[in-house]
Amino acid sequence: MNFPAAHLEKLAKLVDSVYNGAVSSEIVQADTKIPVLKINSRDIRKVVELVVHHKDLGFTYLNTISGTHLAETREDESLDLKGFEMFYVFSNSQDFSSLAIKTTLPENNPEIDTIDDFSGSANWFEREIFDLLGVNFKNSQDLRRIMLPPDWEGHPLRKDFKEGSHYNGIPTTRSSELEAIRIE
Amino acid sequence: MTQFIYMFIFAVIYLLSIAVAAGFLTVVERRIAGRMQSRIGPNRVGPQGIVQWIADAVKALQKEDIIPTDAHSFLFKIAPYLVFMGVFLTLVPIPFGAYTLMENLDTGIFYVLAMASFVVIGVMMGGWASNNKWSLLGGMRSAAQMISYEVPAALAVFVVVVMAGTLNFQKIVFSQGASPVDWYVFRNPFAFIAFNIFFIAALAEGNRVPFDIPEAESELVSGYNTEYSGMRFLFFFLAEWGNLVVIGALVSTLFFGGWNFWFEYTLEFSVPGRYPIRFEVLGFLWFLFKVSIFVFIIIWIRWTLPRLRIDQLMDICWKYMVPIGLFASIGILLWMYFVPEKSLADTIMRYSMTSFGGLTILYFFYRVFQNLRVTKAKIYANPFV
Amino acid sequence: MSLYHEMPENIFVTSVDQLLGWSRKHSLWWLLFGLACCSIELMHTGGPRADIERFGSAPRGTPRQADLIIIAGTLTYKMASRLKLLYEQMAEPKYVISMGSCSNCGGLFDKAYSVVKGVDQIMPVDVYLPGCPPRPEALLEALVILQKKIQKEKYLRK
Amino acid sequence: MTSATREKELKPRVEITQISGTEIEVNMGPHHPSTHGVIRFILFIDGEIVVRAVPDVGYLHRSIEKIAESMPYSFFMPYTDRVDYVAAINCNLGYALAIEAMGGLEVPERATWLRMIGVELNRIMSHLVGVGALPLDLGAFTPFVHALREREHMMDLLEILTGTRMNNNYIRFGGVCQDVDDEFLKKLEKYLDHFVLFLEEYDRLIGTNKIFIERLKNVGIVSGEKALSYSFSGPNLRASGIGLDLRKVDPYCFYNDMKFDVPVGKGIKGTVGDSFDRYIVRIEEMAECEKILRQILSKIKEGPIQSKVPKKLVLPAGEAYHHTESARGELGYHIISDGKSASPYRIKIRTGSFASMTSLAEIFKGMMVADVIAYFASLDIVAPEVDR
Repeated sequence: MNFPAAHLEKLAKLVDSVYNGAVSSEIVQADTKIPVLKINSRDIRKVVELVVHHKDLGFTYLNTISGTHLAETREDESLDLKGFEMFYVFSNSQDFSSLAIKTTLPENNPEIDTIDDFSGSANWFEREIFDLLGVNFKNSQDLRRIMLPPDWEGHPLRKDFKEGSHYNGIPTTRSSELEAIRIE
Repeated sequence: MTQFIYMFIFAVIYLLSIAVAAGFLTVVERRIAGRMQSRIGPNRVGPQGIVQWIADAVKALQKEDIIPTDAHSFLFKIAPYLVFMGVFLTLVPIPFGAYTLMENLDTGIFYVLAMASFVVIGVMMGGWASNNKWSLLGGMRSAAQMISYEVPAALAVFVVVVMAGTLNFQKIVFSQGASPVDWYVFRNPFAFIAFNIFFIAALAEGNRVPFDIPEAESELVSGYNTEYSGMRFLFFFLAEWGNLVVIGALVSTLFFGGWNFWFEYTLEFSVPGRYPIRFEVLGFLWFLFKVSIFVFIIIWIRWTLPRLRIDQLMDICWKYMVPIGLFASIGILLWMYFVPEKSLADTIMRYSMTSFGGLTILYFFYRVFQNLRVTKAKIYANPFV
Repeated sequence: MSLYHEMPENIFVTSVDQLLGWSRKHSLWWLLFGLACCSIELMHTGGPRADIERFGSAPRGTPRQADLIIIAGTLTYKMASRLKLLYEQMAEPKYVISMGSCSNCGGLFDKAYSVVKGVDQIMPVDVYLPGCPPRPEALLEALVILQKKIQKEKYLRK
Repeated sequence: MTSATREKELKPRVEITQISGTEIEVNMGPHHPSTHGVIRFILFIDGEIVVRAVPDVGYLHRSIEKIAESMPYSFFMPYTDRVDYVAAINCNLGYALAIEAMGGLEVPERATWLRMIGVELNRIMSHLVGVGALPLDLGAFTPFVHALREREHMMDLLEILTGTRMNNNYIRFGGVCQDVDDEFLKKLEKYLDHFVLFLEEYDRLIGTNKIFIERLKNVGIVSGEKALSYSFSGPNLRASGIGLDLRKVDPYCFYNDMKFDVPVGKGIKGTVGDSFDRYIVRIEEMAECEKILRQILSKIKEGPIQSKVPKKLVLPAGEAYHHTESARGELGYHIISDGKSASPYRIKIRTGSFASMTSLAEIFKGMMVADVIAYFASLDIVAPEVDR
C-alpha cells in the first residue's frame, strides 16, 4: 500500500526527535512504491527499534532483507558507492503499508548489527545474506551457511565471484555432449 | 515315517497356497486401490495383471541381498522368517472346512494368541538389528502397539470362548450355525461388541491403516523394514498380506459361523467317508467368500483413512477398548447365566440383532447411493481409456 | 576366458534369462524421490491419467526396495553426495532414468554456480528423458524404453 | 469444549525440561517421503518427542538470483516459473508487474484479464497440492490422487491458455504470450461448475474425517502475533487469524473490482492458527478463487493482448520492491537496475515458503514425530521457493 506522503515527513521528524540528530537519516521516495529511509549502518538497531516498537509506527512485520554487492566494475552515477547495500523492508501489521530501510557497508569486511531479536524470521534472512554475500552480522544468534554446503568457498552473489573448475570432484562444466542411444 | 512325509507334503502345499494367496492379494489390493483412486492399477502382466505378483516375486529373487555393515547380521537375517512364521503358524488350527484344516488343536485359540507374538519378536528384531534409527523407531512402535492390542483382542476372544465353552476352533464353528441368526456376532449385544473390538484390535495387530504407524511411510520411511531388500523384504511383504487372510479367517470363524453352509453338521458325518465331498467344497468356498469380504473391508479402510498418532493409538486401546472389552466379558457371563440358550429372550435377541445388522448394512448402502446422488461430482473425464 | 564363451547359446540359459528379464521389467519399483519441478510431473505420472502402476511400477519409500530411481529435477552440489548415497543403497540390479533437462545436462541452470551439470557425472544413467519438464506420457515412454532395454539384458551371463 | 479440557489440550505434551533420557539424533531428509522435495531436518528426539530440531535447506539452491544478473530482463521470465513450479504464473506475474512498474509499461485490458485467469487457476492448482499432500502425509493416499485428478483437468485448461502444462512462462512484459478464444472460456466455466462440487466432496471426504481432525487440531499452533513475527504470509498468516491479503490491501491488476472474501482461521475445531485452520483456509480460498474466476469470465472483453515494448528493454536507474500475493504468500521482487545495461543489476526474490520455514525450529520443540510431519505439511512449503 502506498505510504501516505504526510507520514514520510512525520517519520523523518520522529527519527530526528527521538535521537536528537544522533542518527543520520534521509527520506527518499524512490521509484519504489515504498518510501526508503536511508541511514548510517551503525544506527540500524536504533532505527529498527523505533520503527518496530514506536506506537505510531508499529512496523512489526519484516518482509525481507535484501543485500546487493555494488562492485567497481559496474560503477556509474546511479550506483555511486562501492560496497554492500542492505535493504530492509518492514510492513505495518494493521494496514500493511511498507517502509524500507537502506544502509551501505564498506566493501572490505562488511559488518552490521543483527536485528534477529526484533523478528523471528530475521535470522534466516540474515543467514542467507551472510551465505551468498559474505556480510557479517554482529551478535547474531546463529550465523551459518544456509543455502550452500558448509565447505563452500566464496560468496557467489558478489560480483567478483569466480567459479572453480571442480567442486568435490564434480566438474562444474559439461565437457561432452550427451551420447544417447535409442533402443528399438 | 510315512505319516511324517504326508505331513511334510501337506505343509508345503499349505505354505505354497498361503504364499500364492498372499501374492494374489497384493494384486487385488493394488487393483482395488487403483479403482478407489480413479486409476487402473497393474494390468500389463497377464490378463488384467493377475500374475503381477509372480513378476514381483521372481524379481525379488534376483535382487542383491544387502546386509548393512553395522547390522547384527544373524538377527537381521532371521527376523523376516520369524514374522512370516508367526503369520503362517496362526493359520494352522483355523478350519477351512470340516476336514480342511492342518491340526484340530484343542487349545486352538490359546495357540493363535501365542503364535501372533512371533510377529512382534520378528518386527522388533528386524527393527533393532538394522542399525537404522527409523527402523528402530518402527520396531519399538510396533512392539508397544502389538502388545497393547493383544489385551482387547484376548478379551474379545474370551467372550466367544465363554459362549462356545471351548478353545477348539472346529467346535466353535460347530456351535454356530449356518444362518446369520446362529452366528455369534448376532447372538447378543456383548458378542457384537466383542466382534467390533476384535476386528479393530486385529487391524492394529496386523499393522493396517489406521494403525500402521510401525511402517508409517510418511514418517518412518518404511519403518522396521527400511533396510530390507530383495528376498528378505518379500517375506515381510508376504507376511503383511498373509495377515489379511489370517484376520479375515479369524473373524469369520469366531463370529460369522466359519464354513457352515446351509446344512447341519450332524454326528453321522463324523464317520469317515460319510461326509459328502460337495458339502466340503461348498463350505470351503463359503468360508473363502466370508474371508474375502473382510479382506476387502480391510483394504477399503486402508485406502480411505489417515493414520493415528502413537499416543492416540494407545489412548484408544487403554482408555476405550480395554474397558469396553472388560465390560463385554463380564456382561457375557451374566448373559449366559440369566439367558439360557433357546429360551424366548435368547431367540428374540438373536432375531432382533440379526435384523438390526441387516438394516445397518442396508442403511449403509442407502447412504452411499444418497451421497452419490447429492454430490453429483461425476469424474470429469473418464480415466479408463 | 569365461566358460560361457565356449558354450553355445544355450536354449535353457536364454529362456531363463528371458523369464528373469520379464520379471524385472514388469516390476520396476521406483523410489519415491523428487528433486524439483519434474517431481510434480512424476507425481502426475503416478496419478489417475498416466498411472505408472499399470506397468507394475509401485512407489517405494526406501532405496533398499527400489529398482528404479527417477532423477526428477535439478541436482545441486549439496544434494549430489546424498543422491550418490541413495544410489549406492539400492540393491542390484538397479536402473536410472534421468528425467528432464536439468538432470540430463544442467538445462536451464547451465550457468548456475551450484548445479551439477548432468547427473551422469556422478552416476550411470540408463535412459535420458528430455523436456522441461517432460510430460507424464514422456516418462511412460522412458519407462517402456527401459523395459525394452531390460528385456535384452543377459542377467545370467553378466 | 469446556475451558478445562481446552487448557489440557493446549498444554505441550511433555515439558521439555522433564525429559531426562538420552536423546537420539535422527536425520529426516533430504530424501524423505514427507519432506516434499529436498528439505532436511535434524531432529533430536527422546522417544517420540522432538527435543530440538535443526532445519537444513539449500538442497535445491539453483542460483536463480545470480543467473538473473547475466541475462536481459525478458530472458529471466522462465526462471521465475522455476521459483515456484506449483504456482508458476503467480511468479511470472510478480516479476512482470515489478518490471512494468519500473519501466512504465502499459498493459492492455484483456491481457490483464487473461493474467488473472492464469493466476487464479494456478492458485487453485497450488492449493490442491497443499491440501492433497496433507492427508498423504497423515497416511491417507487416496485424497491426494483425487486432487491430482482434478489438477489434470486444470492443467488441460492451462495448456489451452498458455501452451504448456506447467512452468508456463505465460506472461510477457506488457501483455501475455497468446490469446484464447471463447471456447476456452466456455470450457473453463463448465469446469468451474464441476469444481465447486468436487471441492465440497473433497472437504466432506477428509475435512469431516474424525482421525484427520484429531491429527490436525491443536497441532502446531501459530498465534497471530507469532505468525507476524515469523513473517508468515498468505494462507498461513490468514490461518492465524490475520486477514491480510495483498490482493485486498495493495490491489494490483483488477482485484479492486473483484468481490471476494478473505478467509481467516477461526479455530473451528481447535485453536486459531492450528494445522486444521491452515487446511480449511486453503479449502475456502479455493472457493474464493472460483468466485473470482467467474467474475473475470463475466467481465472479460475482446482487445489487444500485448502493448508496445522495446526490444532491448533498459530500465531507468533505480530500484523497486514490488510484492504480489502468490499461492504461498507474499512474493516480493527487489529489483535494482543500473540504468545502462539491459540486464538487472540484482534481483532478490522474497518468497512465502522461506518465511514459513523460519518458524520450524521453535514450533517443532516438544512435538511428536508424527506432529512434525503434520505441521510441516500444513504449511504447504515447496522446496525451490525456500532455496531459489
